[in-house]
Amino acid sequence: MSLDLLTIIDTDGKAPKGKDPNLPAAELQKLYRLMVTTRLMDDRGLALQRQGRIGFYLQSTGQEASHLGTAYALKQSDWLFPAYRQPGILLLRDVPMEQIVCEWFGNAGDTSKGRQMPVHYSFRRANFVSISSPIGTQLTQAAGAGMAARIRGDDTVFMTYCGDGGTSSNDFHTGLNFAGVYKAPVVFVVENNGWAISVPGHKQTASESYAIKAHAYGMPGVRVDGNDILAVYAVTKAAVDRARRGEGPTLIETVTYRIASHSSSDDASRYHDPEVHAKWKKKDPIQRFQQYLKHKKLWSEKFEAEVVEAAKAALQAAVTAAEATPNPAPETLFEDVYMNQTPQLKEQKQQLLDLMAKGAVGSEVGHFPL
Amino acid sequence: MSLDLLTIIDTDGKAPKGKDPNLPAAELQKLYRLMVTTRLMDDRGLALQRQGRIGFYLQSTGQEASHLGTAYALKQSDWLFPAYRQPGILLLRDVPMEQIVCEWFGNAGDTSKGRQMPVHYSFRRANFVSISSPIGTQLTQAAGAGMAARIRGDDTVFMTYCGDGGTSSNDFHTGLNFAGVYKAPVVFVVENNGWAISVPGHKQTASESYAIKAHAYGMPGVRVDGNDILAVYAVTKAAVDRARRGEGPTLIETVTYRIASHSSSDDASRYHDPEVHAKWKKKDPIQRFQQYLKHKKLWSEKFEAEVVEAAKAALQAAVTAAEATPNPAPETLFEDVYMNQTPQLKEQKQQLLDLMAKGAVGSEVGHFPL
Amino acid sequence: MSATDTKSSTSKPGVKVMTLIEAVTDALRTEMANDDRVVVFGEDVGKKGGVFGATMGIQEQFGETRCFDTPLSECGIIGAAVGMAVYGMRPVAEIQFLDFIYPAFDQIVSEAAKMRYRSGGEYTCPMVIRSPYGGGIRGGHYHSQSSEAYFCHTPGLKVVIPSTPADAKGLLIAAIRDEDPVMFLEPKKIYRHGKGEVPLGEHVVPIGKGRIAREGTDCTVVAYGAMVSVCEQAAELAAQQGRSIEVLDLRTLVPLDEPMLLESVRKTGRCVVVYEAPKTCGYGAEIAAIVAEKCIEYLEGPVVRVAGFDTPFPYTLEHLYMPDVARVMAGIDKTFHW
Amino acid sequence: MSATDTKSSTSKPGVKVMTLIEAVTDALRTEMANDDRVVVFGEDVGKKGGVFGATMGIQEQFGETRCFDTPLSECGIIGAAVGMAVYGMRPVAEIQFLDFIYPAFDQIVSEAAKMRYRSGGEYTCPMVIRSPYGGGIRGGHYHSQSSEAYFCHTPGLKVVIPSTPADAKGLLIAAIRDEDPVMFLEPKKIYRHGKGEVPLGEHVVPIGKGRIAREGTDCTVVAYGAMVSVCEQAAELAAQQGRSIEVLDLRTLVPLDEPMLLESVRKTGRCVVVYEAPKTCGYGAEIAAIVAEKCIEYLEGPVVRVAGFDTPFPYTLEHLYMPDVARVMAGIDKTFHW
Ligand SMILES: Cc1ncc(C[n+]2csc(CCOP(=O)(O)OP(=O)(O)O)c2C)c(N)n1
Ligand SMILES: Cc1ncc(C[n+]2csc(CCOP(=O)(O)OP(=O)(O)O)c2C)c(N)n1
Ligand SMILES: [Mg+2]
Ligand SMILES: [Mg+2]
Repeated sequence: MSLDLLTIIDTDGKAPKGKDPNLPAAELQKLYRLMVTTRLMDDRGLALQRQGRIGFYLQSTGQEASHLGTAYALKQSDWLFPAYRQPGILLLRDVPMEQIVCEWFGNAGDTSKGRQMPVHYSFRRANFVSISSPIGTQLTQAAGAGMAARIRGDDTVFMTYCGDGGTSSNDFHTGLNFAGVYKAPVVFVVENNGWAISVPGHKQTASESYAIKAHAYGMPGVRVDGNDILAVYAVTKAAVDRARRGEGPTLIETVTYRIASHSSSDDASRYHDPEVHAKWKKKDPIQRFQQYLKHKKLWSEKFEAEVVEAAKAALQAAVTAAEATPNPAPETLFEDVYMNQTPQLKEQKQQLLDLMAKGAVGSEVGHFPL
Repeated sequence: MSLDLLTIIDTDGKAPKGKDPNLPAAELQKLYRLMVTTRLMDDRGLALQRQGRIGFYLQSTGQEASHLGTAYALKQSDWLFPAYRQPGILLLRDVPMEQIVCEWFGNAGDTSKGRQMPVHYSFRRANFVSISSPIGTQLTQAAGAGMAARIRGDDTVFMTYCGDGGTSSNDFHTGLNFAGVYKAPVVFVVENNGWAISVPGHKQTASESYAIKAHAYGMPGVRVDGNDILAVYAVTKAAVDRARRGEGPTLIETVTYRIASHSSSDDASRYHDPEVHAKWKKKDPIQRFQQYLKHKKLWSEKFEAEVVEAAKAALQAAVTAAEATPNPAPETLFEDVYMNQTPQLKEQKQQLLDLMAKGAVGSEVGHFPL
Repeated sequence: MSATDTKSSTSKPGVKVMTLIEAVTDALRTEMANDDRVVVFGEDVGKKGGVFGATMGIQEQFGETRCFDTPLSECGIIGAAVGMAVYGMRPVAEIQFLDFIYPAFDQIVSEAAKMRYRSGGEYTCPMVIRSPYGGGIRGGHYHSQSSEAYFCHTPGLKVVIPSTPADAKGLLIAAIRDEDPVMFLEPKKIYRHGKGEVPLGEHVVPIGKGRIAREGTDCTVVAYGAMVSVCEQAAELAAQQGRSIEVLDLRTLVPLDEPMLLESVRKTGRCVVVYEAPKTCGYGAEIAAIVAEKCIEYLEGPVVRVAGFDTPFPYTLEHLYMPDVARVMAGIDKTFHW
Repeated sequence: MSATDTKSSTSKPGVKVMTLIEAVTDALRTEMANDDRVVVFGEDVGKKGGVFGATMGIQEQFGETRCFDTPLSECGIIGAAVGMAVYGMRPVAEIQFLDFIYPAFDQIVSEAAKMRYRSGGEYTCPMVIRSPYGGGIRGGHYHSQSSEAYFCHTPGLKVVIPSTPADAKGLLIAAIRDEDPVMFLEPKKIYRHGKGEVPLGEHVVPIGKGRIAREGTDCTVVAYGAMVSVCEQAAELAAQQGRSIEVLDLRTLVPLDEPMLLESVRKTGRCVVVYEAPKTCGYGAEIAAIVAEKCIEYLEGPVVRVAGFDTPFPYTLEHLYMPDVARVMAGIDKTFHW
């Protein structure tokens, strides 16, 4: 098991023969489009939050290669147990922009019916399992789903994500241990972006890397340059194939950096080191990949303009549509607790509706976080 | 970091020069006495359970070298956060046999006032922290105590134990991670006895060893022959010194075997492999150490007889005294929930006492486990 | 798999007399044969057949892929079950003792209970968590607790507790067929206390319906699990003193069979609720609160709780900690003289 | 350390007007200066000063050994706190949101709560777990929950919830000086809602004593945390309609100030209890049960609960989920017309 950092695209955008996965031109451009669209989607999300039009937002800025490169190695039929910082995967899996934006507004168009804060997506049609806030829980669930697929003889592969902070969770230990014992077809991706909100990596663990934690579970661990989408894709493809062959799980550490603040509630300037920050800004994964495309003659000003145009248009249309969509109806509060509403829930629903019929109901609500 | 199995005493009882820690004769004989007394104490405990005189018992048979060799490397002022299979440590720390046996009976002489099942000892006088049944919780507590000692500048070292099954617990991950990050003066001992009740090691984890899990926390991991008390002592002494020097925690895996059933409630014949079992019976740690003492002319039939005699006499006296000791008084039920009894507890106590004064109170109780 | 959709009720292809724990095993066998999505796992459930023997013989019958041992991690047992359920299986996870479920508490309350709601119904968790609970076997501090209230206070979970062999089978089968996560808590004290007739094969007792264990007119005593028989004994004794006690066996704590409760209390005008758990914020508080909110005008006396004390569970003095006939009698008496 | 033994009550070396969260910070500063066994730690409590700012400036003032960030593990935060407390420190652990406390549930209920009892008093856990809880900040599903009932049902824990800046400081200092583990739950909705006078320096509000927030004669409304001000508003409105409402602010849920509760209900003859948590098995059920057991003869109407619904916490419709003035008014009304 090698723990050196795997890289393919060098700083001036060249990929050495032999190492270059040689993806078809159309695929390369598609990946570039996804990265740019993801970046613009994050910009728009934060802007909407700043304008007070949505309550919260969390960006993946700087980590587009990390999550798109990994998810791109899957088949559409494979499943994702994501964390909250992989929005590009929704675009990769053709989720309509309007549905994504409706989730930000938590309106009637939100597949989750406005029950979670923004960016906690659930898209069954995309085999994208509902995101929860508690850190790490998805890791053990992915192991369990992988165990189930093995029991059934399905050839589904499961990919699950967490951050460097997530490696300290109970479920990191449990999920990887179970996956190892049952040889579950799971790829565990640790997006090491240097921070868990304000806590830096060296306060998260004393281990020399996150990938090395794979040792503890008898599975291979790989460290890859998380800002090099081709390297990320290459190592993940190998892990996915291995899982599909029934050889068990892999832990991949994508070494990247959180360029933005943790979320719209955070101000990283309180704790970020400006120098480190500047260094990483230079390593922007989109710029890096753009260089590579230039060498391949697959990038032009015109192409760039078209990509940005299309993305902005899609976002604008989605925001317009989302803002025209009403909130979920009050009675939806009582749906989906159980498949069938209990008598108790029916009674509580009736009490609320009766009271609303009588007049003003509703407590005033502050902002997140106060 | 070496992961080969460290051994000192070879199968015919010889310890190669240079490797032999050369403990003083009196110390060697003391260790032997402790091992034999621990074995006899376990035999007596199980016998009392079989006779229905106590409700439960759990033996450490075959693991005497593992827990005595590790704890012997500590100073009396160092603290223990034990699991439930290290009874010899109580003898090493001069806990009176009568207090140990009173705990089995859960009577008024039990330091825990009859609140826990047998073998869940608490002896503050011996810096032996209260044992709880939930697997693993002591590991994180030991890390916390170590952090506290560092904050205060104390030179206390903390030793904590779990079994191979315990390495799958949330607290194994958390305790080792915290100890690593804060360089806590803790020695983590995994007694790998091959089984977690009926679950064998290969179903517990896919990692090549338990010691290797130390990698995940940036601390050294060592594998030692758990049936060789000198080897166990030697590696532990190094780890304890390292911790006291402020260089941080160590994970020690003692490779041993659970010769008896898990507890008085279990019947290992349902799942043990007779051949493996026989192989390990030959590796008995007491026999092994006895051979070594013979070579050093420190063992004789007479010495053996005296040791066994003394142990049996002490046990007999303790059992007699314990059986003459009454149960805790009913009102003790309501003590130690908080430092000061709440009005609610006082009211509940009064209700019980009033009812008892009126006549028969008390539900019949079955056996563990039914 | 059609088998799991049929919401059939009891059909009698003969009955067999068995203990409560044998009925649990029978239910597992029945549903595993019925539905190949059902898998059973936990610590020591394989070769050993569970520390109480509830899965005895299951691995031999259905093989290691349908019934298997896990590493020592409740977090893993439940977390994996959630993933399996989301993927389409019907996991039945065993937690060796309810006292040891806490490492999995996050996966239960944050994940299993909320999956359907938080995903707008896109993902669901049809799974059963089986666990022996309660006192009465000299298990002391950590092998005796009754923490059902934690789960009853968690929307998204159903909580079921049988008190007879027939109900154990019928309710467990219903739980496995349920589309939502069910906590199936087994009163270990009565695992082998007496036997009862249990229908062979298909037998479903619907979740959400209680049972009148004994009819009476003067006072309603509400119980579940091992406390039901204690209350029945008390009722017998009270009868000799000329008091007619109605004993309710809730069977399902969430969702509660409220009509049964209200009808009984409105009839008797008195209510005692009996539970093993610590008194404060125990499930009995909910029963008392419902009665105080919905039939205050029928009450002829205080709503009395007979429960475990507000202390951790003891070992030696367990027989004093557990509510017994004498304490239930005293509770009943209090509803008459106060 | 004598400072920690003195059970002194309020002494007034001047007061300062501050918010509830500023009072929390002031309490931490005061006790850290008072007692060097007090250490403060948790996720992001150091340089960032906590996600809400409760520990702002503490690390600068007391250094990294007294106030430090931890890895992302609640299990570790609480487990380490237990070890520290057992060893003789006074840890004050912050859990970033109460919704995220479950990975530590085992260390809280199996260890911290039971250490004193199971060791016969040999080892104790004087520690405080601080955590923002409750709705009202658009935190949705996982940043809004009120799970106080889980802890109230766990013998060995004390549960404290302030509703004013002065109480936040005085109760937190009392909690840090307490010899047992205290859950100190901070109603995040009112962290910055209005300010109040807070005594500077030494200020202790005893655990176990409630507060009559508003005197009244016709109906008792029981609340705590952010619901107190909602109930006060309702009481004001009711007054205009000619009803005199007494509002009780419990301040301590365990151990409850039962005399205050009983005296008030015996005076008014009516009782409404208001809480944000899901209704079933919430802390309000305990209040209702106590009233139904101990002052049934004084009741002139049903004991009414106004609570969160039995659903997980929503995001968009939060304003309908949280009990508000209209629902409290309806609850009060129910105790008069039923
Ligand atoms: C169990 C739990 N504890 C705390 C939090 C609050 N929290 C949200 S994100 C976060 C940091 C996560 O860091 P990391 O895992 O590195 O992911 P990143 O945000 O860097 O992508 C924390 C502490 C949470 N969501 N869940
Ligand atoms: C959290 C938890 N789950 C389950 C149990 C039941 N249990 C008691 S001992 C044991 C096996 C422990 O095996 P190991 O850690 O290897 O220690 P050993 O008994 O072999 O010394 C189990 C499953 C428990 N005590 N705690
Ligand atoms: Mg991170
Ligand atoms: Mg073992």
